[in-house]
Amino acid sequence: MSKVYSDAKDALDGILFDNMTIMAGGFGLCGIPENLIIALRDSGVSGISAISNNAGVDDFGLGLLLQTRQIKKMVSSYVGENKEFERQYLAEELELEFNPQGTLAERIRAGGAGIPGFYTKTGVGTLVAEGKEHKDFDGETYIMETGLTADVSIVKAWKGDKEGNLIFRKTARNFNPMMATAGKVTVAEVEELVETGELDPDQIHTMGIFVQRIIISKGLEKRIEQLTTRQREGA
Amino acid sequence: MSKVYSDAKDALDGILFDNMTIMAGGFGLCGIPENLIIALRDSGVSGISAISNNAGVDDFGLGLLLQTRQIKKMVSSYVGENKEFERQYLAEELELEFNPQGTLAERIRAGGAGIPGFYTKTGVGTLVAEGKEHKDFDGETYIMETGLTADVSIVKAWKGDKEGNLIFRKTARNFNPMMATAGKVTVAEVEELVETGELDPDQIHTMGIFVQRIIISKGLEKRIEQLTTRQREGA
Amino acid sequence: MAWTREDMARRAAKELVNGYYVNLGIGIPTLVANFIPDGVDVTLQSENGMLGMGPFPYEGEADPDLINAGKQTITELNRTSYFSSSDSFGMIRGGHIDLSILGAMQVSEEGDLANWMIPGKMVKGMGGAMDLVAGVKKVVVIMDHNARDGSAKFIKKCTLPLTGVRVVDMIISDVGVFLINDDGATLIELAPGISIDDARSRTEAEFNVTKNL
Amino acid sequence: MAWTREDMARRAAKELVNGYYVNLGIGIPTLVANFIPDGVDVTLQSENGMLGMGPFPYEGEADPDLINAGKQTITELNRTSYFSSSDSFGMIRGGHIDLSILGAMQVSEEGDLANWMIPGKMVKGMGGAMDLVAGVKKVVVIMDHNARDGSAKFIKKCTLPLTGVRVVDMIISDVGVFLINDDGATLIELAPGISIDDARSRTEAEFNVTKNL
Repeated sequence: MSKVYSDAKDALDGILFDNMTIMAGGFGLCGIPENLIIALRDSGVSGISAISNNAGVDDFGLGLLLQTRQIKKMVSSYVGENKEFERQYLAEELELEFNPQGTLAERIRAGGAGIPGFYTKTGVGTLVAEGKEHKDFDGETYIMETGLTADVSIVKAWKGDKEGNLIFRKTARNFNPMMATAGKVTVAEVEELVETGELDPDQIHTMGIFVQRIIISKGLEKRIEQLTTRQREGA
Repeated sequence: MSKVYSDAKDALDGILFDNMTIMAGGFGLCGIPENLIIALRDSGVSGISAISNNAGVDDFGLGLLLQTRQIKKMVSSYVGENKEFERQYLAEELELEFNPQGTLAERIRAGGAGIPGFYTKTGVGTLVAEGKEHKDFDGETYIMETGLTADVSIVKAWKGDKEGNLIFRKTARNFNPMMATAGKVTVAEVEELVETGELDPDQIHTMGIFVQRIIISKGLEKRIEQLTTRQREGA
Repeated sequence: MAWTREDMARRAAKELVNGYYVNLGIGIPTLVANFIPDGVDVTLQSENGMLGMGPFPYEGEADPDLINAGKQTITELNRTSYFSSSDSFGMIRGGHIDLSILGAMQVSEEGDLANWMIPGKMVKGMGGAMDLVAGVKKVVVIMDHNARDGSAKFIKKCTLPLTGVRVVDMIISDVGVFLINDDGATLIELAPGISIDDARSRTEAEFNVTKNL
Repeated sequence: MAWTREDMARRAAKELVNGYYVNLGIGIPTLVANFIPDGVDVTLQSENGMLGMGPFPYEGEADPDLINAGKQTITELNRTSYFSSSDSFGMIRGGHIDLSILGAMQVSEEGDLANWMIPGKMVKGMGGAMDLVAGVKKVVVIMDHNARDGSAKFIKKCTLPLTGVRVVDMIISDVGVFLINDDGATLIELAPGISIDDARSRTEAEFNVTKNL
């Protein structure tokens, strides 16, 4: 009963269906499951509700699934980098639910941790609070937000072992660990797959219990969205 | 403005007051801030409300503060190992609030993360649910639990650096990371204090932002509550 | 010839499925680890913050930083990972643990469980039991079928304070095995030397009996 | 002789206190990092999961796994730690960040902030702005005092959809510095060449003026 699959297509086999909810890790193009997104596009599954902090760019990341109109709805905090997204949204071909970034992160964590609702100050008095339950604690007003889960979560890690234990690298961690906990099935792609026992047990970010399928990333592009550099002094 | 203090007494100076709330990390006697508990006892501060999963044993851990009657109230999930506790409780000298262990852990996490309330299935239909708000989500009933914070949190880590970044070891992690986030002031004792930069930034369990004061543990006893071993085969 | 504690633990071990993540309570449930069937690989969770619990350490090798939820010294395995209590109970509450095996003072015919408190006695606390029964996918109780005074523990309605409502899926006692679901309780196996009538006389709860028993 | 963007950033940098944990928004707030006073050591948080943000990398050394919340490539420092988005916003929502400096489209005299949405235009999203203004202890806005069409941005009541209610503690604009608290808004500093009358004529909000200005 190995969790290790041969490639992204193989790893998504049998778990996709039209009108499903999918969580996809990453912040901008940093730490996105590149192989799994492409396999998702190639599967042709349609009507996806996608929960992801951003929507990729036109020709990369979740933008690939917007090009093919496979996404029906996005739940995101920021989608500014995607022209095709803008076109589909303005043409009302795409539903969009904006969540404050921290609320989105916490909703996903809550979903994975069996918490159906929680209260937050974020968004009180704004459009985000409309229609939500308000409650006072110690004289301050908070709104209730609900937990989120997905039929499938796709995440990207740096290293993984055959039990599905994962370690992320630098800011490529972002939404990936919570999403791994909130998928009914979680599929991970990793840059390096090691034997069980090679990862330090004190240093595992995502425990294998949350990961049902794992593959090695192939041909990762790791595209940089905004290359910013400085010149060496005296250079 | 160094966070490093010379010893436990020094590290608690100026932040203690009667009738304060203190969180103390550890599970049983595993991962408890031994030095800070002793310094807390020696400070003579009284009327403490202590939030800690357990209450130590008669002559070790929080048991030391029970001996001296410095604790007014305990919020815990299990206190079975402490005779003095039992005596004071039955004599109504001590208040006790039992929380399910997972609810306690989540209340502390919530307190540190600015979440004043959340819903959980745990305890529905039991004594724990009495007087609490009930709410249905998707046809299931949940109860609301509130976030917890403390005037001071005392935690124990394995390694720390001078910025207050902490790494825990094995099951000595337990309640320590959440408590570090939920203290208005958090004081950490560590087995080894290293220079900033020596800890791997991907592997820090508690970020320095949560730790205001740090000391090196001296003379740690690390008492084992239940030594269980097996014999080598053929030995 | 009713089942012994070991027999009950051995029977409970048959509920383990390859790949399962399992939490074992203190007492008889701990013994289940000794009877894991060949070819079945399960990962044991300890709610104080560990997945992949190994056996007790060899003498002289106990590590005070490595204990289980019963505060016993244990060891780690290749697959082991450690995490905080909030992550641990996120795992439990979020329904990621497949099976929890624990003890009971009383179980009702609807699956209510009482296992943490006897009014009038000093209460030690519920520890993680309420979280486990609320969150884990399948809850199996191992218990002596009757109390020391002979009174029934599998009853119509619990009289002791509850740990959870409608949470128990299976009881394994010295008498046999009972399934509990929305249709009520069903006796599905008998210990050797125990008759259906024995089971009825020692039980207050209503239960059906599976065919061919 | 009103303040330039650099002047505003330099003035904002005076709000940095030794030991502070600070989150800088995109745009002019990012420039504040260039003006941190000598002897003041602050740690910059990036809400995508990093404490201890370093400067841009040297050419050829950018790491795609290391970006800030503006998606720019950056570097790490000795003190750096990485964490998940939920831990990052736990830090923000839980009040652990001392200071957030960010841009604004409108600020009301009670400190309401609008900086994420113009009805009728394509909305990019609020990102982490709502969380930051709700959770961070002190919120400083840096903005041009008037919109391109000359209209006031510091007004009685925001007309654009809000990011947060009563969240702004200070405005630094090309005109000067305004404090906002329960007593209302107070002009506490003027940019060179700007008179109190200039400030009033360019502002719709009511504000007091501090003594000796």
